[in-house]
Amino acid sequence: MSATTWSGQVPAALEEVDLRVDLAGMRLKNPVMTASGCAAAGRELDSFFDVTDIGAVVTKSVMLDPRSGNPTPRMAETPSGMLNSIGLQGPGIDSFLATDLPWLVSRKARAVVSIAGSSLGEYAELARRVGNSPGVSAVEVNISCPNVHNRGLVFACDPYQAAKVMAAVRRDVPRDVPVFAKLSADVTDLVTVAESVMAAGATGLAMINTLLGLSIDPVTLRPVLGGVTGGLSGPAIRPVALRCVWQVHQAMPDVPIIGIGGIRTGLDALEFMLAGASAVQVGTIIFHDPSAPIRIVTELRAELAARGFTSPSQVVGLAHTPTADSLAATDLEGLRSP
Amino acid sequence: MSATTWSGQVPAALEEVDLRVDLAGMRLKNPVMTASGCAAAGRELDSFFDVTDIGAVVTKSVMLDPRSGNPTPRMAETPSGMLNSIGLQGPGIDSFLATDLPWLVSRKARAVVSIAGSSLGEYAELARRVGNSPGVSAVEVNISCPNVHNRGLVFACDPYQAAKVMAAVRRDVPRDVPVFAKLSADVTDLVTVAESVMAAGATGLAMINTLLGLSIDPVTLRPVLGGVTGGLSGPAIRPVALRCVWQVHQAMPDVPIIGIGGIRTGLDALEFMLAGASAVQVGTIIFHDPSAPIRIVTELRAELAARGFTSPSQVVGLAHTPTADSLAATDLEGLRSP
Amino acid sequence: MTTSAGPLQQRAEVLSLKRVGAYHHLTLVAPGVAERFRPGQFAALAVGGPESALLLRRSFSIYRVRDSGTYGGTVEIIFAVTGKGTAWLADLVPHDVVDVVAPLGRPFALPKEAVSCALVAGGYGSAPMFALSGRLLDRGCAVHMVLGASTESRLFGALEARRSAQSVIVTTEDGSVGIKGRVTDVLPEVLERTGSAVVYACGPMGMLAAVAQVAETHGAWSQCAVEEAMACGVGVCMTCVLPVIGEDGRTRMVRSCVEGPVFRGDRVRWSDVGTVPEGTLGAPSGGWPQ
Amino acid sequence: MTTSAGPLQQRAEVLSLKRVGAYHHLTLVAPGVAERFRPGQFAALAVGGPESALLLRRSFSIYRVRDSGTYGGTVEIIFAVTGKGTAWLADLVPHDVVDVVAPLGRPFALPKEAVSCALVAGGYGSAPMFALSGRLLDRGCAVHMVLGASTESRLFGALEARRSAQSVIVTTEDGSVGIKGRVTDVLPEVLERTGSAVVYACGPMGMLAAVAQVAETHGAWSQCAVEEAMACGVGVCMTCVLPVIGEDGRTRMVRSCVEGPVFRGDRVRWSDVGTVPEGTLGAPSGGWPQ
Ligand SMILES: Cc1cc2nc3c(=O)[nH]c(=O)nc-3n(C[C@H](O)[C@H](O)[C@H](O)COP(=O)(O)OP(=O)(O)OC[C@H]3O[C@@H](n4cnc5c(N)ncnc54)[C@H](O)[C@@H]3O)c2cc1C
Ligand SMILES: Cc1cc2nc3c(=O)[nH]c(=O)nc-3n(C[C@H](O)[C@H](O)[C@H](O)COP(=O)(O)OP(=O)(O)OC[C@H]3O[C@@H](n4cnc5c(N)ncnc54)[C@H](O)[C@@H]3O)c2cc1C
Ligand SMILES: Cc1cc2nc3c(=O)[nH]c(=O)nc-3n(C[C@H](O)[C@H](O)[C@H](O)COP(=O)(O)O)c2cc1C
Ligand SMILES: Cc1cc2nc3c(=O)[nH]c(=O)nc-3n(C[C@H](O)[C@H](O)[C@H](O)COP(=O)(O)O)c2cc1C
Ligand code: FES
Ligand code: FES
Repeated sequence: MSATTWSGQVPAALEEVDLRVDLAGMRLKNPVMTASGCAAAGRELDSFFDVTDIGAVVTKSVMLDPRSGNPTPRMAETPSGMLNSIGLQGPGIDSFLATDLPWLVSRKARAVVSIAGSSLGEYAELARRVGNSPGVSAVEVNISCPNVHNRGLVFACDPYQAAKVMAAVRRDVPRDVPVFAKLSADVTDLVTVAESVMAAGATGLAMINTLLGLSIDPVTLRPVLGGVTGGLSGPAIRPVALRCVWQVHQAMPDVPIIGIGGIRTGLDALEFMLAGASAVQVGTIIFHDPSAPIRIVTELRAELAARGFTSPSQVVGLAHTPTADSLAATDLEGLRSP
Repeated sequence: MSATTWSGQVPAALEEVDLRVDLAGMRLKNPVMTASGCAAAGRELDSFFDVTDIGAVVTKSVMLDPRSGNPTPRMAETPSGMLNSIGLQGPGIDSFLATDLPWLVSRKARAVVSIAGSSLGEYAELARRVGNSPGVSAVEVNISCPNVHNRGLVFACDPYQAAKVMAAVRRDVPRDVPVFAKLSADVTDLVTVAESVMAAGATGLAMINTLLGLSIDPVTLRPVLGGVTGGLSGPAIRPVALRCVWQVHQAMPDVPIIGIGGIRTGLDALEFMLAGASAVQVGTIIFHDPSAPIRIVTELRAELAARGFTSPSQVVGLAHTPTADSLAATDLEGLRSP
Repeated sequence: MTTSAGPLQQRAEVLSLKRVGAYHHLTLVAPGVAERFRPGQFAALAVGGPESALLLRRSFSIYRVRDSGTYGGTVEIIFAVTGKGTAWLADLVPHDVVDVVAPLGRPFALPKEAVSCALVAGGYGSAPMFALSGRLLDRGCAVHMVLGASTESRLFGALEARRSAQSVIVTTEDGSVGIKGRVTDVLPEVLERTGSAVVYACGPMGMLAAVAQVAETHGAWSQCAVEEAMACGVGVCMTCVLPVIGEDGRTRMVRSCVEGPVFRGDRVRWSDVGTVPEGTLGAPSGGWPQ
Repeated sequence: MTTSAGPLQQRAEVLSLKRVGAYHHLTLVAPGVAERFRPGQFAALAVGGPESALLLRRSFSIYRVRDSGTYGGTVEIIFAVTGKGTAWLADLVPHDVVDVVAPLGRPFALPKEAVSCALVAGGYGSAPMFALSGRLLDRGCAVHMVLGASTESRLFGALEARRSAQSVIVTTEDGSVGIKGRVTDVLPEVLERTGSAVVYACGPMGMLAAVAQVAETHGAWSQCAVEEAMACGVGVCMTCVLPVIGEDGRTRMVRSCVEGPVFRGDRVRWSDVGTVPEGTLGAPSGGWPQ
């Protein structure tokens, strides 16, 4: 058992660490993926690292029709984070399936396709189109984008609406393709939303999406973003994202979780896995460091090895076990960063 | 009208700026206060600046009985922020009224007393005791502390419970003492909570409290904080806090709002006022810079003057008016920081 | 797969940082960039140091590259201090290290024939023009420069321009040096005098719009390097878009980091920048905001 | 009201930064600190530079102060690199500026009579001991030092100790220098030999607990400087607490930044640090965590 390995405290050799993971039936080279909207469809990042060397590429949420997105400015830098209001600009599903997906498939990259709809019907239609396309490893359902110019509650904020989306999508995606619901932290009771989408047929959860935020321009004295409010991402939100993963894993220890939010280093990725994530996604930090995903793979391997772990599966949820607690921290001083 | 002043764009002289504000009937020297829990009861900060030179000192939330708080570690640094799980350590209301409050009164500082209870009865009792103490300028009701070891929903997360607290407090505080409800951003629908506490008799709103977060220790592999989860504060959360002020001011433009969350500079304070706050509180940044509150007063004066404003009241909510938008940003390049 | 033509990411040592009027001239040791570089491309620098709260890279036109020499390959930029990131850059000292990604973006398109060209720049917008004029001269083109700024200290490269061009006109808005006025005040005359077939421009959005207009009136092609706020600089985030008319006549919100920063002046819907004009691919009906 | 006895906040210039074994010795120009300083107090330094994502100050025992001289007043600290903030400090160069608040906290209490004192330190915990020994010697006390560390490079000030004390014993856990073992292995013998009435200690929590125990056994007072994680360092945040028994016999969670860092060893509930022991003022019944 992992806790034993850990308390043994014999660092493993880097080669001993086998980073492969089984995520809800998906076999991945390693648990590090790109986050939706932060890697387009993988192609641009391929000049910084080999996109087949990471766990998966999660593509920018695609909608049924082409979409122009919001007016600019679409970004504002904030302390250790940024706001964005892209407004889901994209080519629409036809162009995506004709161009973007085939490129990923031809590169033999793992493709997780993120879909976003503005009605149940759209989600169902997208699920059908994507689910039946060869080369799709999994579907991620973006029910939580706060940027879209739809002043109603977003699906993710209502357990009932969220479940209806998931049920509609699940119905139209082949059984062997996992479906992940991507949750928003901007809710009073995340666990209820999580339970409700799982009950509706989700294979697992991806969390979190951006937090709703705002920034004001000191010159115009108006909101910076063309879309007024925007989504906050980056290291600033990491503690909130970790808390969400912790809470949901605590409530539903068997549900596969993909941890997302401000991951910058392999140590950050490890923290998410300890809190209960089986895999992670790297988002905003790609803008700071376009080779971050592959760097994080390397760093995660080193962090695991230093602690005597040989597989990511050994650490998933470990922070919830009191066993780890009983270790005398003094023996481990060497592990303190840097 | 303020927008005219602004579009005139004649910078004002520093002496022309009159920082006094009327906050729900409270006359303050300036709109800058300390945030509850970040300034104790003012005494320690008095060696860094004269506490009578800021708008008000908001005291650490006091409970009925003395309270030990949570075990240590009680803090974790996070990117541009920190987590705390103090657990409302405090001396209890008797000692507070016998020692802390009289010191503030004797210094002639403006005292806003923050109260926290674990039941309606406790809130009512605290309201009675505090409301009848001479020298209390206002009462702030902390209904949103996520640290307390009470696994139920906190009051602030339920519009109905929040309103009941406010009604109980309002009943027992003299009419001429304003009562502010301090809200949490960890809710699906902040405006509903805000409306509900206002309907229950609050004079105004203070927002936001910390966001619920978590951090994991890379050595013990367990949550860092003795209280497991903690409250996230500091510049990291500023965009979320600004969004909350914006949303609530948009929905209820006449409600006095105190803006709180990651304020570091006079420009940050100005942003909150533009979004709709009539005053601001300075919290975590005090730990970085114990003289921050007075520095922010000075900086706010300069920011107002540079934009041709002579009173804080001219900017409250200004970012919501399309007027400011029509200004040609190019004429104002000189105002871009630094 | 990493291609040898793509951008490089590296931790580059500061070789020198000098003041030039109101600007700073930064030289970084960045081997490999020169070999890939074409004029009009930019570099994206991480700012704020290892514990920085500033997450996003800052983009700057590449002024000059050298492919070897005493210090290995170098890349040079010219920048103005306008905020926190550039303030941090201005405090660098030799041997400090900056993470840089370069070269990025589409360069200026070069004419196939040896035609006459007008290079028009505002402020630090002249930075990319010298490398460009070098390539144009190599191809036998005639180069005519028009450099403008609000005031003398914000003019960059006026001396260097004399070595790089057949003719140079300088304008300042306050008349502190050269002709009092804007580049577009003198551009029509330049185009007529030189018969330039192509106008290259770099500077503020308003200037680019006006230059594109003048070029069009005079039947010249224009190539404009725009400056839109960029979160990633490498094409993955969609923050840096502006409305551009495609070959098919359709307006699209196009990424200025990878499909620009250089655009054909007649393709950009200058007066609609900051909006999503009606009829744009995927726009809500009526455009956005209304 | 700003009092002349209180701490000062100032932007202090780096005068020098030197390596000393595994540690760094930082000297800052900070006029006014020396006049206020008493041994055992600490300084809180802002870290990471102007765009820092590191919000909290780092605390360090004050090693030495000078009230004037060529550079105006200075304050000196000795630190180990253990994380991001100290790594940043270790990269400072002369003329860099650091925001510092000092002096903070309660100093070591000095004996009224000229008694014999034992000063016990682990690792960089010896930093505050030299200023202390100076004051004790001034009062006619005899000073005996015991300095311990895991290994030689982590021993600070062994040479200086010889000039500052009547006797010095060094211990290292690996035996690389001095006696192989821990300070508490030799302390009983030192107390017996010197008849010390007071034991002063600074070092890791475990060492302090053990030293306080030895002192008590030998009927000596102990004064222990603790090191708890501090968010504010000035008494306003309540992060730095530990369970301490008051005059009234009641345990309270007490702030180590303003009511410490120096505590009477017999007052601190060493084995309960990190918990809220049952019976603590305001504790839930059964203590916390259970
Ligand atoms: C392709 C391109 C080429 C450029 N070339 C040059 C050059 O050669 N010399 C030069 O001085 N400047 C150039 N700029 C502008 C330069 O990127 C900004 O001045 C710089 O990013 C400001 O950063 P800051 O931290 O000082 O300002 P802040 O206001 O603190 O920046 C906050 C955020 O806004 C962005 N931002 C602010 N101003 C601009 C701007 N004008 N354009 C784009 N993003 C901005 C920043 O990148 C950052 O993400 C160029 C921009 C682009 C996109
Ligand atoms: C009163 C006092 C005196 C001290 N004297 C010295 C000294 O003379 N020399 C010295 O090398 N160190 C001393 N320390 C410890 C020093 O403060 C920490 O080593 C330092 O804060 C670590 O910062 P970091 O950024 O490198 O580590 P990080 O792990 O990145 O710090 C993260 C956070 O944890 C806090 N933290 C981490 N380790 C400690 C620790 N051991 N004690 C308290 N807070 C910690 C930091 O302050 C910061 O807020 C003292 C601490 C206190 C409270
Ligand atoms: C510019 C940008 C665009 C994004 N677009 C999407 C999107 O299309 N679909 C989605 O599910 N999430 C989107 N996100 C959210 C990210 O996938 C991720 O959940 C969030 O940014 C938090 O992770 P991070 O802090 O690592 O970026 C976007 C984020 C950013 C910054
Ligand atoms: C250490 C600490 C203790 C706090 N204690 C309280 C408290 O007792 N009552 C309360 O209403 N808010 C408390 N807060 C929240 C702050 O008042 C403030 O709402 C929050 O920190 C956001 O502002 P900031 O980012 O400026 O700190 C505390 C915050 C911190 C960091
Ligand atoms: S800056 Fe990210 S796509 Fe252009
Ligand atoms: S560190 Fe804030 S009270 Fe001690």
